[in-house]
Amino acid sequence: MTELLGIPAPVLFGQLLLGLINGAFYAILSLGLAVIFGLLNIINFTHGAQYMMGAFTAWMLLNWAGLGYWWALLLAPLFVGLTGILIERFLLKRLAGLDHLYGLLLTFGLALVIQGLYRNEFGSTGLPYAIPAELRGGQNLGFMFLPNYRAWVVVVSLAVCLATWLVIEKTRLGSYLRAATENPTLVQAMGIDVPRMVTLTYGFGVALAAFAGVLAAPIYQVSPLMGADLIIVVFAVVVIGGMGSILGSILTGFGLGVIEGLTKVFWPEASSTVIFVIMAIVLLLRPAGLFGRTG
Amino acid sequence: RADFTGGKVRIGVLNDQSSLYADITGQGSVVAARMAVEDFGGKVKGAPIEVVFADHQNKPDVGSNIARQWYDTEGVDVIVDVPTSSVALAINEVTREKNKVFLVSGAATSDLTGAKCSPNTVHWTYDTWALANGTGSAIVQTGGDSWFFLTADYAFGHALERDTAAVVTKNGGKVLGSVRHPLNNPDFSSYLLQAQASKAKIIGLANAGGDTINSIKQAAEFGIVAGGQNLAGLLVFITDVHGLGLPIAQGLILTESFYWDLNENTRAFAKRFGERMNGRVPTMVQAGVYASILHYLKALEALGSDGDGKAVVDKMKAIPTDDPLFGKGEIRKDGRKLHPMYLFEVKKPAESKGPWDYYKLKATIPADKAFRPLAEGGCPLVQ
Amino acid sequence: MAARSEPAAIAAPLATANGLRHQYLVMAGMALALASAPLLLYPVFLMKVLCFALFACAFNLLIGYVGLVSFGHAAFFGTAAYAAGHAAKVWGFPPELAVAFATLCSAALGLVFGWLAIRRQGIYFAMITLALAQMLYFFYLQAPFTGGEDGIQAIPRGRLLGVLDLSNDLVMYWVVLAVFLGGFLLIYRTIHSPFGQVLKAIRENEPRAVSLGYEVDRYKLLAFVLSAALSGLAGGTKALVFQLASLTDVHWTMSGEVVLMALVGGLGTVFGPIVGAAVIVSLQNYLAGLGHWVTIVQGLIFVACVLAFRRGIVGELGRLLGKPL
Amino acid sequence: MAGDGTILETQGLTKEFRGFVAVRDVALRVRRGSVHALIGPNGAGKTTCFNLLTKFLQPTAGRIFFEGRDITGLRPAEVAKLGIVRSFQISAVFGHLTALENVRIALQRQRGESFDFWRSEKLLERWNGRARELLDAVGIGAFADVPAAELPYGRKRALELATTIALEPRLMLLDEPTAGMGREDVGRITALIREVAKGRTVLMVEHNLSVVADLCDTITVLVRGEILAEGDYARIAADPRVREAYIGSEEGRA
Amino acid sequence: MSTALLEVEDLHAWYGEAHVLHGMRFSVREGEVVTLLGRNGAGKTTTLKAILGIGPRRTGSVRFRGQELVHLPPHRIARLGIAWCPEERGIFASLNVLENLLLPPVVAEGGLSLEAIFELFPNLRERLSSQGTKLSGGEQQMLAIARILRTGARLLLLDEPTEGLAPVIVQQIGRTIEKLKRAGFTILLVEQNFRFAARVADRHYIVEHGRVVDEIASVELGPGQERLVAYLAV
Ligand SMILES: Nc1ncnc2c1ncn2[C@@H]1O[C@H](COP(=O)(O)OP(=O)(O)OP(=O)(O)O)[C@@H](O)[C@H]1O
Ligand SMILES: Nc1ncnc2c1ncn2[C@@H]1O[C@H](COP(=O)(O)OP(=O)(O)OP(=O)(O)O)[C@@H](O)[C@H]1O
Ligand SMILES: [Mg+2]
Ligand SMILES: [Mg+2]
Repeated sequence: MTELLGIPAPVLFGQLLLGLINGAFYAILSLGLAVIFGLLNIINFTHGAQYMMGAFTAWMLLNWAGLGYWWALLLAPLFVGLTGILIERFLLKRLAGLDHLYGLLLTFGLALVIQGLYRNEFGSTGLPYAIPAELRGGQNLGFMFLPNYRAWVVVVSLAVCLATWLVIEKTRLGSYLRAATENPTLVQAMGIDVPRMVTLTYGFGVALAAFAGVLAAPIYQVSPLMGADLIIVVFAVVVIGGMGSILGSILTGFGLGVIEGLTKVFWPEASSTVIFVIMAIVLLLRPAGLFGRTG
Repeated sequence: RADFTGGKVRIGVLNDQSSLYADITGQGSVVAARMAVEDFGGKVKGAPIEVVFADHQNKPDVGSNIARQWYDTEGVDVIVDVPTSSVALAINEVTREKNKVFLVSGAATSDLTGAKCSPNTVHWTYDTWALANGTGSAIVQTGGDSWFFLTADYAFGHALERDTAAVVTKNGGKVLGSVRHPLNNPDFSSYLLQAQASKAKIIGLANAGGDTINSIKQAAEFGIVAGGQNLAGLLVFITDVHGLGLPIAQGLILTESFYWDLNENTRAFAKRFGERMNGRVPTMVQAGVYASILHYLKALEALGSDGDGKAVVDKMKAIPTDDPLFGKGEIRKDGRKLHPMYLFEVKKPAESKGPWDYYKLKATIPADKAFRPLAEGGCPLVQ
Repeated sequence: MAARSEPAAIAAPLATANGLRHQYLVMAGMALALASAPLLLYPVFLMKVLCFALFACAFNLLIGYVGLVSFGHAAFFGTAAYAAGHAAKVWGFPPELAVAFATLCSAALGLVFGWLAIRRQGIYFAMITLALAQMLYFFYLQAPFTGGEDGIQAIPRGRLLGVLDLSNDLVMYWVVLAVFLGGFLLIYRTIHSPFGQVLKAIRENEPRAVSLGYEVDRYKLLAFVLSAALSGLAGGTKALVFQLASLTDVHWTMSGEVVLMALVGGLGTVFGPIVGAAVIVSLQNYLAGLGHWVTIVQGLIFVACVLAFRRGIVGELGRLLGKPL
Repeated sequence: MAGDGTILETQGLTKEFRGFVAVRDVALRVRRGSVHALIGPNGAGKTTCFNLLTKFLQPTAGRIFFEGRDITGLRPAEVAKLGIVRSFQISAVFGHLTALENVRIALQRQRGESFDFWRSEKLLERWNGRARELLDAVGIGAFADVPAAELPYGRKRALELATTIALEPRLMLLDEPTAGMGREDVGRITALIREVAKGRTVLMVEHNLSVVADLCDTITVLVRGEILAEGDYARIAADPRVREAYIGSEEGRA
Repeated sequence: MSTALLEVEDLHAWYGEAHVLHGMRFSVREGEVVTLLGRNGAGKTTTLKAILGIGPRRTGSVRFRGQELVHLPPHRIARLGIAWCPEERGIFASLNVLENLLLPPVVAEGGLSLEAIFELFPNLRERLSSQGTKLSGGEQQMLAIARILRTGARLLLLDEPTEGLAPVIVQQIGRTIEKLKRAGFTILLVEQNFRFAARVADRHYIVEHGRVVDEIASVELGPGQERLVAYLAV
């Protein structure tokens, strides 16, 4: 058997694949965060809570309305996205033009409230959510056992990321979004309904978080705090990718998933820190992140 | 004439109300404490008994701060519960300094009756040694003799791994390796793959809460159990099993000191508890809160005062314990409460007859075998 | 020039020297109130407020007057807590030396972090400080002398200069009050010093300051080190007060907390951080009894704060009075 | 090496931005005591030249000599300390500081770097007299206590000039000092520059040809990053290449 | 008198507490080039912003082709065919030159083609893929003007379009304005450079302290010139 740094090669392949799967979650979450930051200039600290809401909505749809996973995949982002739109309309809108710190504080407060309410309702341990019947089981790849569900996660998140990227970068919408980030007044004076665009974008970013939440429900515990710690890591991903760069957040999401996966083999204790090490190095070498534009 | 500080007895329930351990302890512990007070009659020698509670957020500084304030300004004479070992150790110090009473139910670290033992502290429900001993020896004896550990990378996880590994080797088993993961790690697939590659028969989960749940859930996903390896949860509570659901948790072997469906008394208690807690059943920690307070109140009644914490604890140690939930027992010199531990197996979905009907009793470990022998703890009080 | 309105949004009303008389009055009032506070309030609680107030003031020096948002200030606070704890408990240092040593450690760390981060701006500065702080957190998690998640417990308070017995809460309180006032006055002086004047100029228009011949990075670095050292002073003192140094002190949530304090009180105001610290610490203390409602109530308060007092409590107050506070 | 008459000289100065050459092989020579103009169409590289001279940008190639000394490797603040002080194309004042404080910031720098955070800012009051003199000199003495941000545009430029002069620069670089100004302000600033140029050297970028004709002894025309012509105004204005590239058909603005 | 394309009546505007426009009143007819002249701070830019509904709070009446604009949000006003070239240019750093150029949506037929724009401003063609704000000051000004010529808006609000431009380019912009006028565009121009304004405009309004204080037709500029200089000098 071939070995690399003392680790058998097949095991290494397995870990790379797993890293990619985790990266898929980072990618979707950081994509949503990047879109929101890009346009609203708000670090959406509620993102983790909204991811959690996605997972819980899936659970509620199943247990209260009898609607299964596939419905949840469609409906949960919609519902949670709608709550996002309400948040933007009634709260975030009032912060326009202020420093990001204010948005951060507001969304942080909201996250506390949302997580608290869910915890009071559902308890802190969390609830089970089964893998949909169609995706149970797995493939034996020889070097590892790949659960079907995880394969599905990678495929679907790649598709969602790609679609989002195409829409934002390759259409006029992307220019509007970027321009409105810099100078909303001017863009509005050109005839674009910036307030509505902002609201919808926030809703979309939130829906992405909820979508990730539904994807996560069957593998991770559906619990009120499932997103609480994730947010800071995901935010690091966005920064490494380059704030406001859509492609950056996607590639970095997948890339860091892989790196983190490898760290789990070579120095498992450090796996939660490695992202910050990379962030420090990247920012020292490339001040605007890997794909960011220096401005 | 009784001599209680402030003319009343004030019990402080200090635990995690809002995060990881809120289901295991949290409001349920407060309810259990209130039930104990009621069952005792609401008064000790004519002095009213009150229960207050607070959230320590699993942070030692927050916890010790609340404890100080309770002791110094709010007339609290005893603090109960306190999950999270680091916080419990901090409260242990404050309580000793202020000469009050500390009844631990939630925390696991066996240091509380070992190197860090205190004349003001009673450790009631369970500890890492008891868990390791119960689960470890039972499994090795049924043939699970090669182990690989998934260990949460903090002192508590290390202790659990160390204690279990010792039990495993003592019983003739082998430890093939271990991997340490950060706390609150959402994804275990990578570690599980390493465990799988080790070909150990048993994967020991030296972690807690969400980490344990996620490892078990993902082990099922990766077909680890189907592939012939078994999981041993070293610190699994009934709420965790509830969160996992039986389809995934079935077959898991675990050790607890209390189960709601053990006997008439526990069932009656669980019924009353459930009426106040939305139909939930008490965890062993909440049961421990109830029982430890009952015993504390008995000691107060016998003593007639609560000012001197060390005297109260000495009294508690002097009177044999007897309560509906843990039965007869005693408190050892090092503060260790002795009672049997039980080895349970999680039922298959088909075997479960109703909500919260999760465990099959596999073995009872008698009180004298369940806990670390007095001499091995290194408690300075014992010398 | 694509001037993102970053510092401008934080921009404090920069007082001119002659409009400051009322600030001296407020300061005197504050000192008086603090001196008599232990008659009414629990001294340990007050000490916590003071330690965090100093920490928040130190942080505010950076954000309010240099326009740099650090998201890694817990590193300085926590490092000092560990340093003081270790020095006092293991090496048996007397309290004054332990705290001085802790402050030095934080200053040195500030020099390293600052040197690495100072050339970055805005959110990138925040993130690089966060990253460095997280790395340090990992180090402290693994390092044997910190006691892992148990922390360093039972740190002796000792005797100040060999005479004053600090195990008495009241005596400790006077010492902490003195430390706080000293730190606060130093910050106040810094803001209103020739150095502070240059800082303001840099915040207003950095390229212009460069073109006038100022080595702006050195100024920022010195401000950063000062802020780190004072955060360290706060952290070291805190470790002695609570006799505990733990991972909580270096965790990113601590960095977040100090941002909250500064924001709630009012960025770039002189007294804001103190009020902010008092509010947040009181919340933590008095809401603890709400049990599982704590975080919800806390969250609601933050939301209300942002929506109702954007300038922070003191900022809004100052606006009402028409005077910078 | 330049003779005594030359205060600033560049050799082969070149700046490339990702394959785009903004300044190409420029040999500039500024005579001591002169007012020298750098003109040219938009995008010719004038501001870039300024940025190179003050080290806000690092040249891709070439060297810069100031009073015979090679300053190519210095940092911006060091260049400023040698006495090369610039103004910006977009007015640069410290908005929240008063006009007086703006000037004091410059005066304060002469004491050396002010790192003394433990001393009172009262210390700075001894510069007040000199600062007021300077404000009076540029005609905004009445606004000494007004925050700079509240000054009208023309006065901001005047303040910027006062701040620059406060440093007693040996070489002043002014980037479009009259841009965006009303007629009356243009006149005032022109007079002001003429005043302060006495005993110093001034290098300026300006699109207002009447100002250039009025003030400048030597004019260098930059086109597409290269020097196209050099000389006094009459000679430049008569050069058909300059007319085509820059001045256009408009006659005699002077 | 032919009907006015834009009619401004009794327009007041405030920045917070500061009352900046005190009842502006003027009109622009279809196909005309009209300038607002006045000293720094007179309120010219504010007038343009108030027409578009961005920035200051406003009351009064602004009618475009008879339609009242004061209650419309800015994007609706823009869609009616009004385009603005701001004095600070408003080039987007996160877009390259081409993206900046293509940003404003086309609101009507009849805008200039990209080819025509490059003919007007050859500098832009060379720098198409560079970041918008990396252009020189003058190039940015060209881009800002070019950008709105594409949209087909019939009323152009130009705020100091010649600031910082080389004389050749100023002349070129003058010719462009004449060409646009011939093509039927209507232009409201704010200028400091009154030589330029005098050449291209049909009429001038003099603005002082947020009011129109005088109107001078270009034809009478010979004698009117004295009046004008009197207004603009100190
Ligand atoms: N940082 C940069 N990156 C890329 N290109 C740049 C950069 N800075 C300037 N340029 C380009 O270099 C050329 C020269 O720009 P510069 O600002 O020096 O022109 P200028 O002569 O000052 O023009 P103006 O009179 O319009 O201010 C321009 O084409 C500009 O686009
Ligand atoms: N955002 C703002 N907030 C407060 N006051 C403002 C603001 N913008 C402009 N003003 C004030 O409104 C008045 C009119 O300004 P405006 O910009 O309309 O003048 P202008 O005639 O365009 O001058 P200029 O020729 O300098 O561009 C000025 O006194 C100015 O100080
Ligand atoms: Mg220029
Ligand atoms: Mg204007």
